[in-house]
Amino acid sequence: MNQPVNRAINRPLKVLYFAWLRDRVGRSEEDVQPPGNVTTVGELMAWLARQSDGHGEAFKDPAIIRCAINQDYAKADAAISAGDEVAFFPPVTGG
Amino acid sequence: MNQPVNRAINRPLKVLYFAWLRDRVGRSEEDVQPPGNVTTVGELMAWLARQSDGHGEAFKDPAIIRCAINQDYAKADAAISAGDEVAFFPPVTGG
Amino acid sequence: MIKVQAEDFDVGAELAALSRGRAEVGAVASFIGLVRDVAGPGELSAMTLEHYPGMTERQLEQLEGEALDRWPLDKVLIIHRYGRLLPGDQIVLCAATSSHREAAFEACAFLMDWLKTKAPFWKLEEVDGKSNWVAARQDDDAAAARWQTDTPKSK
Amino acid sequence: MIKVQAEDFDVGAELAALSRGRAEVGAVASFIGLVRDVAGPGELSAMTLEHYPGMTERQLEQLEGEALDRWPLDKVLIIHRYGRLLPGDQIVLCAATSSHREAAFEACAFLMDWLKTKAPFWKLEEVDGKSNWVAARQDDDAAAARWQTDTPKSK
Repeated sequence: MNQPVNRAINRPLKVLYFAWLRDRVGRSEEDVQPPGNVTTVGELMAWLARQSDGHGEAFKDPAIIRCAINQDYAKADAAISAGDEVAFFPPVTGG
Repeated sequence: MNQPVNRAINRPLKVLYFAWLRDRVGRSEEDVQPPGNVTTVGELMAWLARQSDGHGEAFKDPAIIRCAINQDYAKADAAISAGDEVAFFPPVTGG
Repeated sequence: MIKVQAEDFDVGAELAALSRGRAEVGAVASFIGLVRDVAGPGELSAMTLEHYPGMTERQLEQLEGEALDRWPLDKVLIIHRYGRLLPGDQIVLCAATSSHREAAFEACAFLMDWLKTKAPFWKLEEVDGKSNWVAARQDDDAAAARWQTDTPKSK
Repeated sequence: MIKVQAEDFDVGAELAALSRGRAEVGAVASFIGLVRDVAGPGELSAMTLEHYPGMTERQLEQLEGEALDRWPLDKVLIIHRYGRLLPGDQIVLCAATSSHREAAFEACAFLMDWLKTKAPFWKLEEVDGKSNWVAARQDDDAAAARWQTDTPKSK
């Protein structure tokens, strides 16, 4: 990281979007720095929803969105840490 | 049939043996004419058991022997008719 | 489709043929039975499968019909070999195709359970130079019996 | 073994490799998932499978490990494709090998149920010139949930 980061205040995260979340946000990934009071997946979704109209559309029904932190499933109350890879996606439909 | 048969007295049958029943009887099939009082599969087994030592060995435990009349499973009380193909064999072990 | 044959079979080709051109088939469940080398203390050198020609086909066709009646299947395939086989050889292939994976799985298990208790085949094992007729497993009767009381879950 | 790939797979070769040289394997249960043409009123022209590289392999490896823990299996195989597929194309192959057919069947059904609810894949259907993300089925959640309470029958 070139820019100095106060970890108590801003948490650099890599956020990934899949399927219709990506379509609505308009990108497949982004680096974000939410404020220090954003400590859980649920709080991150609420914060992301305010970043653009597309984000708002993507996160308007957080209950149906699945999340993974560092490629393992995580619930809305899971804690996020600086440097985490946080992915949001709809319920899976493979197989 | 060249020989005249009194159906009330003798029933010409084709009998087939499989697996260890064939090994014990010593043949895979035979034409038999049991007397008229042999009317069921169970009675036929009892009659066959008296035809030779090998037959006796094959049919010494009738409860474990399976039977088919004209290629459909039949129980010990099933009726046999002149001309039937009656097969005896151990429980199956395919698959 | 029922095939009773001495020759080996090509699993990939058989399964591909089963779903070819069937637009609604999304699920192909199958089972392959192989000759195992687990005849106890000795080593299995070969196994001969005897069957009752005519009755075998008749029983397997009844079994196919029953599976098609009980589950929403597109097709059923049963191939069973007879004759002398070596360890690792293919004995049987059962398959069921459907638009529903539950139906395909259940039907395939049903085919194998019934085949094990109703199809007139007998295995003669050659172990340490001796030939022994394989005894039937009570487990197989129990496995087949469950289909007589259970209602299919996915009809 | 886990394979996540764009290329098609050869079912016969994959299943044969799974049991080759494994003397105690008598049972190979498998499932093939195909692209169905049942997208409702229109006709499905194609389906694109998106996935989450890295997480997919991680989830499928955990699933493989869990199946090996729960049943007396020799091997587990999961091949899942991604990318653009046409009706009739193969999507997924799951297989489990064992000396017991019940274990092979149950493990294979378990693999598919969990894969349907946990592996990060998403289907985009192209129907009548429009692209639609396929909605998850509640049936799949119910199918996966049964493995959380059931004790395997054949361990």
